[in-house]
Formats: sequence, C-alpha cells, structure tokens
Amino acid sequence: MQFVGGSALGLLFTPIPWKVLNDSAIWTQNWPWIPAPLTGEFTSFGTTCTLCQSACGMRARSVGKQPVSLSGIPGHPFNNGSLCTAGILAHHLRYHPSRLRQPIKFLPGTGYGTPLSSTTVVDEISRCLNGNRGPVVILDGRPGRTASALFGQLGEAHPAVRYIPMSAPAFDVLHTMSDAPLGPLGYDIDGARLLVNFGAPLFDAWGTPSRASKVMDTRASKTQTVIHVEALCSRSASRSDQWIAARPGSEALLALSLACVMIEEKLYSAAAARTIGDFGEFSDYIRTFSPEAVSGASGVRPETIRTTARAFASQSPALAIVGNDASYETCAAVMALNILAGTVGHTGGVARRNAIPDAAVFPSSGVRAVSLHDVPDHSICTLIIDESLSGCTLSDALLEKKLVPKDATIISLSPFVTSRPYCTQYVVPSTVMFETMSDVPGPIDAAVSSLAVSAAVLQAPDGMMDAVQFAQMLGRALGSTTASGTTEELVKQRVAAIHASKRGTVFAPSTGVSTALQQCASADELWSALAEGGCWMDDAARGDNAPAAMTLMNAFRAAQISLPQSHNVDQLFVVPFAETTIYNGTPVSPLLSKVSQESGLRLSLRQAYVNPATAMARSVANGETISLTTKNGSMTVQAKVDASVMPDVIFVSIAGSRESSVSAHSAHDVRLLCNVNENGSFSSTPVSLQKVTA
Amino acid sequence: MLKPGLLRFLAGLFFSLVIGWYVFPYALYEKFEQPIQFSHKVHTGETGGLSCTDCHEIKSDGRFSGIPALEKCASCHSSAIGTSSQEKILVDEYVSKNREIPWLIYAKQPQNVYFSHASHVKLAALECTECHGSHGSSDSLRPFQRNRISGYSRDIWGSTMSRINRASWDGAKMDDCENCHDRRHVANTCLKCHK
Amino acid sequence: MDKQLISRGTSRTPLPRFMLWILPWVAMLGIGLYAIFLCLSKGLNQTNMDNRFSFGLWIYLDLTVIALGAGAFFTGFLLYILKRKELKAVINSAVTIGFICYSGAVAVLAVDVGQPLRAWFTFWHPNVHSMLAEVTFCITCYLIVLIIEYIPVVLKNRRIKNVPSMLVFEFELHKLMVVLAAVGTFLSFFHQGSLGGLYGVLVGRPFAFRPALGIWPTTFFLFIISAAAVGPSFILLTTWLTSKISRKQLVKPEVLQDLGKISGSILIFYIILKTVDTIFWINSVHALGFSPAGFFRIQEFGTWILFLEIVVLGLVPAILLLSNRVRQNTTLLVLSATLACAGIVLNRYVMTIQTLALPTLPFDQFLSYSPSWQEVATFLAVIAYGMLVYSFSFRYLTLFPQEREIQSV
Amino acid sequence: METNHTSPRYGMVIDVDRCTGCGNCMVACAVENNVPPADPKATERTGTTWMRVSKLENGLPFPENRSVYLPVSCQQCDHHTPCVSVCPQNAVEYDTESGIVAQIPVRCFGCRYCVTACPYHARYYNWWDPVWPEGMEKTLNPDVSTRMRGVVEKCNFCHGRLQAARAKAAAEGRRTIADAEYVPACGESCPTHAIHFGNLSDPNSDVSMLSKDKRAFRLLEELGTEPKVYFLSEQDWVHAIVKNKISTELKGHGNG
Repeated sequence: MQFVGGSALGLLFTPIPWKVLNDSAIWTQNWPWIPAPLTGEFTSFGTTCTLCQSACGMRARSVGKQPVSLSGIPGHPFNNGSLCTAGILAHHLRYHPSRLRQPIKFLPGTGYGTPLSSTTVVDEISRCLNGNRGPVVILDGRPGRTASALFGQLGEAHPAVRYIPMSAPAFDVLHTMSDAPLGPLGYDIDGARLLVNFGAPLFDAWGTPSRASKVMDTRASKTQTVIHVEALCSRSASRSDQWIAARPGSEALLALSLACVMIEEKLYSAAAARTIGDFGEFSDYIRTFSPEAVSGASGVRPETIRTTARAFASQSPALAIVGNDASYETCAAVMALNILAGTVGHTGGVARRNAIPDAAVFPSSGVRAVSLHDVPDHSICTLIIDESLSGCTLSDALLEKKLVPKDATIISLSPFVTSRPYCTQYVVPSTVMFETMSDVPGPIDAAVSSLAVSAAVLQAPDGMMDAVQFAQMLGRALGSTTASGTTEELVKQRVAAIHASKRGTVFAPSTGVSTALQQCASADELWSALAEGGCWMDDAARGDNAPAAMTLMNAFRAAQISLPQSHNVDQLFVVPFAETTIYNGTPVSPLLSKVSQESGLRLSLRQAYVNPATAMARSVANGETISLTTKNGSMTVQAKVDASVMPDVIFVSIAGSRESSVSAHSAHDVRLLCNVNENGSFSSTPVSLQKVTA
Repeated sequence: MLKPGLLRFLAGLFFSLVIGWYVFPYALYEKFEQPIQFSHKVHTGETGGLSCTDCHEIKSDGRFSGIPALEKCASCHSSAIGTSSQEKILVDEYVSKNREIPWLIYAKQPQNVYFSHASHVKLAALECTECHGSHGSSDSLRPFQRNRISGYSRDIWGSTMSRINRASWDGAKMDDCENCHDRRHVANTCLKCHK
Repeated sequence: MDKQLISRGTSRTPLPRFMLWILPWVAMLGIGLYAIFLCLSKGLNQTNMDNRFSFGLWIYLDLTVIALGAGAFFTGFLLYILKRKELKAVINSAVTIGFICYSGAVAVLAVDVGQPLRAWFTFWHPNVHSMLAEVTFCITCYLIVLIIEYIPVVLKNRRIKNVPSMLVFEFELHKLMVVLAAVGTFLSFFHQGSLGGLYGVLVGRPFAFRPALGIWPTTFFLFIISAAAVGPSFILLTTWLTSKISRKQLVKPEVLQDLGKISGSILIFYIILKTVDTIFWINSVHALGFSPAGFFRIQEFGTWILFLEIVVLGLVPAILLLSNRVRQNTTLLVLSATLACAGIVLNRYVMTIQTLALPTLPFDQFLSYSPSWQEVATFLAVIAYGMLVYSFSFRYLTLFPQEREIQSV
Repeated sequence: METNHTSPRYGMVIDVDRCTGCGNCMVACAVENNVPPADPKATERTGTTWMRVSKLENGLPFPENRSVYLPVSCQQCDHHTPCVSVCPQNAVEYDTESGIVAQIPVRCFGCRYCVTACPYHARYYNWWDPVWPEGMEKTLNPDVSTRMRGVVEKCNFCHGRLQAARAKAAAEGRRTIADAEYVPACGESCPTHAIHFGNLSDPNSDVSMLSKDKRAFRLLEELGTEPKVYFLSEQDWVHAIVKNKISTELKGHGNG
C-alpha cells in the first residue's frame, strides 16, 4: 500500500506522465493514417488541358513531375489564364476511383464483367472485327486529333469500316444543309455584335472558360449584346444582357418564329437568300410559325419575338448559337437563322475554318466523313468508341437506336470502368491526361483552326493505351495500314507540317505573346512552344466565305416541327438538366463534391429544381423527396425548390449519372424517363409528381 | 529509525524515479541506423573543402533542398573515389542502381510547420551551427532515434529529458523557436511558422 | 455484506428488489458507453451535429445539469457560510447530486470535443479571454472540490467508518468543509457565470449576444442567479422523488418548505432581472442590424416561448413558492419547484438551441436539428450514471441524516 | 526589429456582378489547401468548403427572380473578431503581420465554440478523417499540412502561398513582398476576375480603392467585426437584401 503510494507520488516527479501526455497529443497531430503531401523539388511546367476541345493552356505546379495544382496560362489566346471547374482538377483523373486497370469483357446487358489480359483482349477484338458480321463504325468524339486522322485512315482503307467524326450537333445539321462540303466550322463569337443563345451554357464551360470574362469586358463599351433563351435563369442566363424565358422544347419554334419575322419583314440578307435553293418553299413553310402562333407554346410574348428578330437583323453581325444537347429540330431552326442573317462564313458568324495543313502527314482520299444521323437505324453491328477523353459524351439513346438490336458489339477505349457497361462488351483501358502525348483541336467558340499539345509527364500504368495506339491496334486487327510510329513522333510530324505551311500565329507561354509562325525559326521551336502549353492558331479565312448553295427544307422535313395543339395548363414536364457540359456523363474528380454534395451550389445526382409555386401546389418543401413518373418509368429525386426555374417544369440533374456505379443505369436514370429526340437529345416529357413520405 | 511504512513509501518513490528518469527515456525511443555512415568531416573543412551550402542549398524560389538528392552525391561519387566500405555501399547500392538514399532526417520538422531556411539564413544571418550544432563537422552519423508515441525525431525534444541547460541546437520544440524569436524581437504569431 | 453496508437505523428495500431497480439503469449506461465508444473511435460524424449546429444536445445537457447541480454549492453556501442549519438535512444529498451533475458534464464534454487527448492544451496554453477556458478551469477545480466534499459522505459509510485511519481522515476533511464551501461557491459563481457568458459574448449571434456589465455579458449574472434560484428547487424535487420511490419520509416537511422559500425568493429576483435584460436586449439588437421581432417570427419559435419562459415557468412558480399557503401543500410545492426547474431547462434550451437555429446571413435558412441515437444514448448514459450513483449512495450512505430520527419516532 | 514598415493587412474585394457562380474558387481552394473530397455521408452542413459560393436571391417569383452569387470564405474580421476571443486554447489568432485570422488545427481540440461564434459560417469542423482515393494523396500541396478529424479549419487567405512568397523574397534578400507575388487560389482561379486581392493598408492598392467604391458592401457590417472581405454590386436589390438580414425568414425550413 505504502509502496504504491510512494510510486504514485514519485511518478509525478518523473517525465513519464508529462511526456506521455505531450507525446500522445503530438500523436493525434500526426496520425499515421492521415496522408502527408509529397516531399521533393517544387517546380512547374506548362501543358494543355485535354478534357474538352477548348485546349486551355495550363500551368502545373508540381513536386518533381507530379502536378499538385493547375492554373490557366495568362495571355493564352483561348483561355487567357482561366480554367473551368473540371480543368482545375484534371490532375486528379489519373487517380479516379473508377480508373480501369485492365481490359474488361462485359456480359451484355448485365453490367457484370470479367477482366481480360491485354493480349487476350486484342485477340478477341481481332476475332470480333473479322467476324464479317456487318458494318464496323468508329465514333470519334473529338475530331481533329492525330488519333482522329488514324481512325479516318481506317475508314478509308477498310471497306467495312465507317469513320464518324462527331462535331457539334448544330454543325452536323449545317453540313447537311449545304450542297457542298463546308469544311471545319466554329463560332466566331468574338466578332459578333449580337449573340442569341438558345440554351448553351455560354458562361459555364461551354466554350472557352474565358468567355464570360470576355463578354463582361465588352459591357463597358457596349460592343456586344447577349440574349439568352432558356427555361430557367441559369448562370449564363443571369449574366446575359437579356434573358428570354421560353418553355423547354420550344426553342425550335422560337427560332423559326424569329426567322418568320425576318422573312415577313424582309429583314434577311438578300445575298444569303439567293444561295438558298428552296427559299420559296422555306418561306412558305416558315410563315406557319408567326410570333402569335408560337407565343402560346413558348411562353414568350409576340412583341419580344419581333423585337429580337429585328435586333438580330439590324445588329449585324449577329450569331445564333445552340447548346450541344439541343434537339435536331432546334439545331436546324437556329442554323436557319444564321443562314438567313447571312453570317455563315462571315466575320462574327459561323466561321468556316481552314483545315489544319497536315495533309503531308495524313493524306486523305477525300471520302466525305459520314454523319451518325445518316447511318440507318439498327444497322451497326460493331461500334468502336473512343472515350479516352473526358467531356465528350454520346447519347445512349441514340446509340441504342443505331445499333443492331441485342446483337451489337461495342468496343470502347476508356480510362474508367463505368463507361456504358450495360451495352459495351470490351473496354480497353486508356491513358489519361499527363500520362500521354496528345494533341488538342481548338474550342467551338474560336473562328480559326488551331492545334495545341499535351505532353506525357507521368508514367502510364502498365497495359494502358492512348487513342493513337488504340487506332494502330485496330488497324493491325483489321489488317489495314495506319500511320506507324509512336504518338509523339506522329504529333511531331504534324507540328512539323504546320510549321512548313508558314501559316498562322504561335503563342509561346514563356514569352506570353503570340507571334507569326513565319518568325518561328524551326519546327523544334514551334514544338517546344506547344509542348509547354502554347498553341498554334491558323489565319482567319479571308473574304466572303459564304456557302455557295444551300438547301434547307430537307432538314425541316426530317425535323417535323409542328405547333402543339393545345397546352394543358396543369401538366407537369420533366427535363434532364446538366448545368455544365463538362460534368455530363464522364467521371470527374471526386473533389467536385465541393460544388454539389457539400454546398448545393450545383445539382447533384438525383436532385431536381422545382419552382416554389409548383412545389407549394403539391405540398412539397425544399429538400423533400418526390417521385416522378412518366410513361417510360419512374424515379425518386430530392426537390430543390428554386424560384429561378419555370413553374410546372421539373429539371432533373443528369450530372454524374455514369459516375457512381453500374446500378445507376437502372430505371432510375432520368434519361430513361424522357422521350428521346431524333438526334438522341431529350425532349421535355409529361410527368406526374408524387411527394414521397418517409 | 524509519518506520516500515515510511520505508516502503520511500522504496516506491525511489522505484518510480529510477524508472521515470532512466528506463523511460531509453525505452521511449526506437533507434535506427542510417543507411550509410556519412562523414561530414571528410567532406568539409580542409579535407573535403565543401561548405554546408554546397550540398544543402537554398533554391532561387527560397525553398531549401534539405538533404541533397542522390544526383548530388553521384556528381562526385559516380564511381568510388576512396576505399571506404561506406563509399562502396553508396556506389554499389545507390548510385549504380539510381536509388535515392533513404536518409533518416534528424532535424525533420512536423508537416504542420513551414520552416524557411531562406529567411533564417539569408535575412537573419544565423549560422548553421546555431540550430544544427557541430553536425557539420561530425565524423559519423549517430543512430536516428524515433519517439515511439509521437513519431518525432529525438532531436526535436533534445538529448536530455529534463531539457535543462541545453545548447541552442539541442532541441527544436516550438518553445525553442519561440524563445529565439523572442530574443531577436521577431514576431511569434502562429502563422509565422505553422501551415 | 449488503446489510452490513446499509446505515444503522435505516431500512432499505431487499437486495433483489434493488437489483431489479438498477438493472434498467445499468442497461442504459451500457448502451450509452457503446455510443461513447463509437464517438471516440469513429469521430463525431456519429452525431447529428454539423457545421451550423456545432453545439447540440450535449452542450445543452451540460448547461442544464450544471444549472440544476447548482444546489450543491448554494446549499453549501447557505449551510456553512450563512449558517442555515436546517439545510444540514439535505446537504449530503445536494453534494451527491452536484458530484453527479459535474462529473457527468465533464464526461460528456470529453466526448463532445474532437480531440480529447489535446484537452490539456487549455491548461497549458489558455486563452484568458475565452469563456470556455474559464468554464474549463472552474469546472475542473470545482469537480475536485466536489470530490473532496463527497469523500466524507462515502467515508461515513458504516463499514468504512470502522477503519480508524479513515475516520480520522473523514474528521479532518470535515473541518475543511467551510473552506471548501467557500471555494466551491467562488468557483461556482464563475463557471455558472461563464456558462452564461459562453453564449452572451457571441457578437456573431445577436439573438444571444448581451452587452457587457464590467467584463462580463449580462447573461453571466443571469446564469448565476438562475442557477442559485433553481438549485434548491431541484434538491426539493429530488428529495421528494427519492422519498416517493423509497416510500420513506427522509426529511422534515419544514426543510422542503425552506428550500422552496429560498428558491422562490431568488427566482423572483432573477425574473425581474431577466425581464429588464430582455427589454434592454430588444432595444439594443437593432444596432447590430437585426430586428428583435424577426427572431420570433421564424417558424416554431414565436414570442410564446419568451412568455412561457418568463411568465409561466418563471413568474408563476416564483409567486407560488413565495406563498406560505402553497408551501404548506406538498403537491403544490413540488409542482412549483418543477415549474421553476422547467423554466431553467427551457432557458438553457433557448440559449443553446434556438440561438443556433436562427439565421445570421441574408441567405441563411432557419435550421432544424435532431440528435442521433448516439447523442441521445450518451445523454441517457449520464442520466443512468446519475441514477446509479444516487441509488447506491442512498442505499449505503447517509444522504438524509434526519431519516433515522424520523423513522425512530 | 524585423519589420520597419507598416504590416500589410490583406483583404479581398469580390465583384458579385461578375461572379457566375461557377465554383472554380471552391475547388481551387480545396486543391490548394488539401481539403479532401466529401465523405459519402457528408451533406451541405457537414462538408468542408473554405470558400463557399452561396446564392442570394431577390425574392421575386419567376420570371422576375434574379440572383447573384456570393463567394463567402472567412471574412478575416479585423476587429472584435468573433472567433479569436472564444477559443479556449489560442488555436485561433489574429496574425498581426498580415491581418489574417489564423486557425491552427494542430492546437485545436475540436470544441467547436469558434464555429458557433462565427456569424459567417466560415468555419468547418472535420467530422471525418480525410480520405483521398488511392494515389490521389500524391496531388497534395506540400505548402499546406493535412488535417485530421476532430479539428476546425477555415480559409487563411492561402497562407501557404504567403509563406512561399516570403521565402522567395528572403532568398532574394527582401523583407517585403509585392501584391502581385501573393494571390490566393480562389482569386487566381476566378475565370471572370471577380476576386481582387491585396493589401488594404496600402491606400494605393487595387483592393483599397475598390473597398471605398460606392458599390462596396460587407456582410453583417453592423456587428462591428470589420471584415476584410468586401463585395461589389451595382444592383440596388443586392444592397437592400444584405442590409435587411432577417428578411429571408419566409424561405422557411431548410435542411441545407
């Protein structure tokens, strides 16, 4: 007893209790399961973002070669120091939890897959391609890359292979309206005085991320006006000069109504009208869509339509643009507006870009590329998709329509495990940004062709392929020849060919200025400027470049636009809603939870915007769960009551639908609820809403 | 004559004191040998001719290179210069295999501390010995001692458990930083050092 | 063994019955300990607290039990300093309740903080401006005082008393009681006050913020007075409850009436001050850019809650307790004491929970919060712990010295 | 003395008319400051966003409804800083050399009193231990320490960047740094250049001049906490709503 007492007292005069107290507190400050940052030399390097086609120049701060943060390169002609939300997190994609480590073969329709070895998958793909079952279609979500050229070569060399470059849907339609090939297209937004935007998230990662800043900077000088048409006051709508709230699905009617006013009041470009072969028929057709006739369906007052049409005609050059998820008829109607205004091929309109001068490297047989729209329904037996790039998405519904029912094989190149496992048979793991050399075509909102390069700085995991290697692998499997060489060699050849053309300007991040390519002494100098995050931009096409002959009515006959009979005032509609294109469908960094799950700044998966009046009428409070039922199925979502959205329309998030897991492809996917348009986009669909009580 | 109760009490007291002051400090730390026995003495001064900053340099952006990477060693020792067994390990195990040497860093700061050698060496003009003592003239590398609870190097607490009568380089606890800042009338705000 | 531990001259229920009585409390404590284990090992994500409701059920519990436990210091103060000898009948019970409330509160606090192993930083690197530092210091010290006060109660147990050295120890400790009562009063004064100051200093929470009188916000003083007012009421209540449950008369009726009278006279003083404070608050909150009516126009928290707190659960029991006729009637007396206790429970709820539910920023929303089962289980564990300690103390220790006297009559 | 000049007081001016609410500042902040992705169970109220963009609405029904986005980080209160005085163990400190309100997570023991004290809801408690997907821990910024569960953290104007800028200046023998050398991640990442940052003590700095603009306002100005984060807006309704704080009561019950 006394001994214990003595020890206890003695203990207080030793370091034991105090040091243990101290060190155990320090232990909590350095828990071994909390990761610590890397240590090593702190440097930086420049590169180009490959998440979308905008080709933003970015500077990576890095520990050794490992990027730890990304920022835009100031002065860059495309992004001028800005990046989009996904771009800032591009260095995380390499470590995405759903990153595919080895090839997978899926049991069709189930979502269950088994891993394959790299050699087996090549054998199986080879057997599959040579099975002589029917047409093989290669879809290229981002034309203009070196890999695209190789895919194109496959299409030219092999009779069974069709190469389909996927450009913006509006441009696809414009191509079909022109009697002669138009070549590469882009929007010359910088040159436009008036911009009428049919729902494109102009200020939210649709084009270059510096676009919002550029438009705001013109406000002081009032050199550019932006009119935004959308059913909710989105980020882009609220920052535009004018917002026209139109019912979802009425964009095509509204555009045709603008065209109607232009024709009625003879506000169209006479020169442009002369090039339209079926102008008379078109004029007759368009008169059906008078502002008064369209007003009811669109919810837009006739005076607004007339004023907008007059502005569109008078504030030349005026440009109408449309989002990438727009329906075929919207694209056709909006492009018809540009044609009527005579701004196709003109400054401030739809720009016709010169092709990249790389014919020396990739000679083309001149076979016109096929559009997916022209491929007959239910005809594709084997589909090859290059999904190695984030940000380019294809409509599942459209693919389903084009594939041979139940018996089609899809072969996908993808970095992530969750790309369409329900209908894909083979997924070949691909490299991601920072692991591979890649060249990037220019943004949709640039008037000229361009090229930028993203270099490989980190070692790709074993067994990963980039798109060029994938094309070469397919070539070997098909017995066709494709350009040989490593990706870097091929891209370098392309750059050398551009240098040889002496066309355009080059932006070098090291100096921060753009200079004429003619002053660039060697191809190596051009290469090093591009490799550190610079870009080459072609000269603008000179003079009047308007298309010589157009035929419009084919497209409108296909579109079958009609005025809705009567509008039931109590009917609710559901619309799939993606706030920004970059999050749509492809995996993004898990850190984007900051803007959705952790803050509610943007909708998360299974959330929907509901107008307060709509919610109140059905006793739904903010945050409550609602069940949505259409004739196609039903799903439950969380209601986010928001006064900026149109009453009687439920905007359901599709962001990240493919992120989570295979089970996300069950009937709970909002896209399966909605009616599908001709081009795979979704129209607003009548829906019934029930409050779900826990 | 002491009562037996008191005796037992004193025995307990003595027992605790011995355990606390002799056994505990020894048992608290785990010892590790460095991968190579490096002699600062051979490399510096008249024999080697190198100064501290030749290997431990401050980069132009103010970041400190800390313990030099293998590249630095290899710039002289691409093949063996002398005959020592330690140099042979360096060349055979690390330089020729291009493997970084897993040095155990005595003065390693916790990751919540931002210590700028640039401001202490270039602005305050402190000598290396102020904090690192005679490490630069040592002939061999003492074992690295790691606190079993906190994981810190023993150099943070200092060589003596009581922390009485220490030299300026013996210990690098926050108190030591603060005292030096106080003496030199430098601010002792949290953000001065913590990140 | 059991029989030998029970105080001489008192009778207690048979052991099996006692076991049956404590069993549910033991189970409750067990579940609570499991919840505490979850919170400590996995972190506070086990609770429903969040960055907006960063204080929840536990802080509310702490504030409430410490207010109710104030009976210990205040009875001690009255007995030893003001020499109100009649309170000797309940002092042991008061000390036990104080000990339970404070040790329970400290235990919950240790779970409530994210890094309990760093809690000693408060003593090593204290911020003297922080109300919480003041609370921590005083509560720790006062808990030590309560332990020392509780030890003699334990040592008076029939068996322990047989050990001579223990008897000496008890005797020596007893001589300290006056000093301890004084120290306890001093410490209690500060931590009851600082608990009030805890919310009163929050300039960012205009609903709770109060201007300073000297260096402390007015809530500092209101908390001291309200705790002093309700402490005797709570002792009255617990004594009556114990008596009902054990079916024994434990104290003379005058003792309870005295407690009620003390409680009532302080309560009326408190209510006057509280009313004055509220009026001042209504007139000063405009200066912070908030409308006082706005706070009550939101959702569930209407002005009725203010009325309930000040009038129904404040003024009414105060007047009742001050009436001789009411005090003569045990039922009314107990009812009034219950109302008074409920008033303080509500006051602490308003201070902690309502303050956090109200928006501050223009885009904030009114928030709701409901505790997770882990929080509730931890809360109940404290109650179970209290019941157990009190039950054992009542069975084996002399909590009510008058009991033997009354029973022998 | 180490400093013989007036210490800088860093501040921020955010032009809400330019803010599109894209969220770049939020993710750039998380990257810079090693804030982990959300735990699967995290919500708007338990997530950690040192910078959080909130939507401020004019309260009118569709289609008159308009909104602006307010990026709200720690407002770096200069006076009566609500969180500094409440911390029991000095884990919160007003940094006299930069005007930054410092939060030292390794000192913090997670009592959350400061979280309660902050009217701007700018303080975040770590409800979970941080978890990064395997490999992603390689992308952590070496200039900022990672935190553990059970402690509070918040914006410190990317203090790691200030320390890096100071180290660079020290290497060049300078004791002061220019405004352009130190920009927090949110300001750098803003695609519309809505976030201005600099030294408010320098009357000629960009932020000093903008803070005196008639479009400028601060949040909860009457509390007297003197925030060093200013907002700019030309829209009268924004000023009106910010002044009349409690008017949002009609928004009703929120779980978010």
